Amino acid sequence: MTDEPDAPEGEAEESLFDAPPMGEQERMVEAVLFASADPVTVAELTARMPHGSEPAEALVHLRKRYEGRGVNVVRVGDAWAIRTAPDLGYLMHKETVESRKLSRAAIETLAIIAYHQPVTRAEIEEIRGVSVSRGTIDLLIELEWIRFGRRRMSPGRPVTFVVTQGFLDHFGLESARDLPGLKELRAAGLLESRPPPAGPGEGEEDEDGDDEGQSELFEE
Amino acid sequence: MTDEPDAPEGEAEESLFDAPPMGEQERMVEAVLFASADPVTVAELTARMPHGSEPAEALVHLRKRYEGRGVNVVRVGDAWAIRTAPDLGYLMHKETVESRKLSRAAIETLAIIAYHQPVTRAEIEEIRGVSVSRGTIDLLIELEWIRFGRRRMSPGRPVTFVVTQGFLDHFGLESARDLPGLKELRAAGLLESRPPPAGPGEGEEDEDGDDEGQSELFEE
Amino acid sequence: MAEDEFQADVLSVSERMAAEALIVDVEGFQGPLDLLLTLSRTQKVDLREISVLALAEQYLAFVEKARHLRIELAADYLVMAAWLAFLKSRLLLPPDPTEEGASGEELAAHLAFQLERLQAMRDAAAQLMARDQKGRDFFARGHVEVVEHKRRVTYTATLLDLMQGYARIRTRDEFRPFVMDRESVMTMEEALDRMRHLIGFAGEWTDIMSYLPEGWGNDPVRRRSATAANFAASLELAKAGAIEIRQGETFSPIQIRRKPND
Repeated sequence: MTDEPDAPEGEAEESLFDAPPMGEQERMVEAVLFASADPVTVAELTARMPHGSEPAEALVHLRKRYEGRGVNVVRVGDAWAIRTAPDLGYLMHKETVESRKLSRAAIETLAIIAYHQPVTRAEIEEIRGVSVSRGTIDLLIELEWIRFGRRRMSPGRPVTFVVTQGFLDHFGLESARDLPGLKELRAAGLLESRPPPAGPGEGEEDEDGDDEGQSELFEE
Repeated sequence: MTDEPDAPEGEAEESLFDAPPMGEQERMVEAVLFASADPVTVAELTARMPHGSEPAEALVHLRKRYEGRGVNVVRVGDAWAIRTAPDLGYLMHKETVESRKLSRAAIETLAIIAYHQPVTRAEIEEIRGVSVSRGTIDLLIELEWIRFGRRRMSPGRPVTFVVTQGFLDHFGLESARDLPGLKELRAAGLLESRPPPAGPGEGEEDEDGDDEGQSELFEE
Repeated sequence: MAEDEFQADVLSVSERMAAEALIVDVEGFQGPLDLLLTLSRTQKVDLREISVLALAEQYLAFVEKARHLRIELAADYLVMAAWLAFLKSRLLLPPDPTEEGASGEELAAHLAFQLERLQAMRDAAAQLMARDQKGRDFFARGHVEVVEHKRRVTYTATLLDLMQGYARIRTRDEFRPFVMDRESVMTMEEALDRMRHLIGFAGEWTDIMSYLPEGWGNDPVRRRSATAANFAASLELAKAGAIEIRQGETFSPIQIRRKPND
C-alpha cells in the first residue's frame, strides 16, 4: 500500500497523509463500535480507519467520555465494544424475549377470527375443515390477540371470538375491516394462484366504460 | 423545573415513587436506545422506566448530547433510535447489507405511496399509467416499507397503502411530512387526486378489488 | 419513403431519428404514459406548456412507424393511440355542441397534468433513493443486548403470514384435485382384485362376461366400464401367467380359465 517505513512510535515525523484530528477519530471509533455485531480489535479499527489514525488513543478518549453514562465502552478480551451500564440491566428485560414463529394452525385460526369476527369455534372449524385445539385458542388469548366477544344468539348460545386492539397494533392495522380481501390479496401478488377463471378484467375495449362503479360488477 | 410549592427538591415529604433525577433518566433512555436495533417509542420508554419518568424531556437532552458525534439520536415517526452519523458510512463497509436492487417500478410505486398516502392501487396505476405488476406491492410489504391503511370511503371501499415506520427509519426521515420536495409538490397541485374529465374512451381505469364490503371480497 | 414525406409535415428529421431510436427501445418503456413523457422531452419546454397536439402527433407517428417496422406493440399502446387520435380530432375540429363529455382542451389539460405528475413522482423517487439509507449510509445497532436473566417467549407472526394463511384456507377448494364421479366406474384395480379371488375356482373355460359383479350388467354405462375393466384385468392376469384366454373367432365371447399349473 505504501512504500514508507512503518512509523515508529513517538516519532515526530509528519506522515504524508495527515490523519484526521483526534476528535474525528473518536467519532469513527464510536460509530464502528456501535454498528458492529461483535467486539472490534484495535487492529481491525486501524485497518478500517484512514491511514495514520490512532484508534488506541481514540479509544482512551471515548472510554472516558462514556464513563458514568448509560452505556460504556468496555474491553472484551482484546477487543472493544459498547455495552449497557451494568446498573441499568434491569431496563433491558424486554430485550430478552425469545420469539417463536406462530404455528400454522394458530395463524390460520387467527386469520379466520380476524376476517370473520365475531366467529364461534364451530365456525372456525368449519372454515378450516379441521378441529381447533384448545391450546391454539388459549395461546391466542394469552397473546392478547383475541378475546371473547358476545355470545351468539343461536341454540346453545356459543361464545364468539374477536380480535383485540393488541392484535391491530401488532399487525399494523387500523381496523380489522382494513384487512385485504382475497381479490386484493391476489392483486397484490400475495396469493400464488392462477388468475381467476373469468376472462380479462381490464376494460380497455369497453366503449362506455366511463361509469367507474360499473366495471367491477362484472368481474368474476 | 418551576418554582412550584410542592417541588420535591429538599422536601421532607418526598414521594416514595419519586422519579429519578433527569440525568439518571437520560442514562436510562440512552441505555435502552443503544440496546435496541429498532426505534423505541416514548410510550415504550415510559413503560420501562420508573414511575414518573419523563422520557420525552430526557430525549431532548440526550439528542443534544449526541449532536455531532459518531452516533446520533434520531426521530423516526413517533419513535426514537440511535444511528451512526451518515458521513461515517464509508467506515462501515463490513456492516453494509447487500440490499436488493429495487426495480424502477418498485421505486416509483414506493414514492407514489409515500407522497400520496393513503393511496389505492387504482390511483397508483392511474399515476404510473400502467398496472402495478404482481409482486411489486408484495415486495414492498415484505420489506416492511408499506402496509395497508384504512379502506377508502369511496364506492367499493378499496384498501389503501401507507408507508411504515420502517420506511421512515430506512430513509432517515423523521416523519412522512419530511419527504423531500413534499411542500412544493403539494403547492403545485401534483398531489391532488384529479379525476380524468369524462369523455368517450376514458374508461380505461380498472378499479379492481372494489367491492361492496369485506365479506363480498371472498370468492366462494 | 412516401411515408417519410408525409411525416415531414409534423416531424423534423431529428425527431424522426429519435422516434426510430425509441422504437428499438420499446421494451424499455413502462407503458404509453412513460413513452409520452419521453416524447414530450423533445419539445424542450416546461411540461405545463407542452403542446399536447404535437405530442399526440409524435405518438401516432411512433405507433405508425412501429407498425411499419412490424414491431409488436402491447395493447395499451394501441388503446392510447386510439385515444390520442380521438383527442387530436377534438382539438382540431370546432367543438360540436351536440357531443357530450369533456372538451378537447380539458382532455389535453388532463393529459398534461398526468405527465407532469408522473415526472414529479419520478423526481421524487430519485430524491428519495438519493437519501442516506439505513444499512448503506447509516447503521443501526449491530449488537442487540441480551440479558440472560429474564426470558419470555413471544410468538411472532407477520401480517403477511396472516394473510397468506387465510388465503390458503379460502382457496383450498380451488386446488383440490379433480375427482371423477366414481359411482359408475370400475377401475382395473378393482376388477383385478375381484378376479384374483374368483379365478381360483375357474378350472373350466368361462365367459369373461360372467365375471361382471352383480348389478353391473344392466346399466349400459356401468356394464361398459366393468367389461373394459375385466378385460384389462384378464390381460394383466394372463401376462402374469395366472390365466389363459381364448376367443373362438372375432366378436365371439372371450373365455378365460385358470392356468393349469403342474
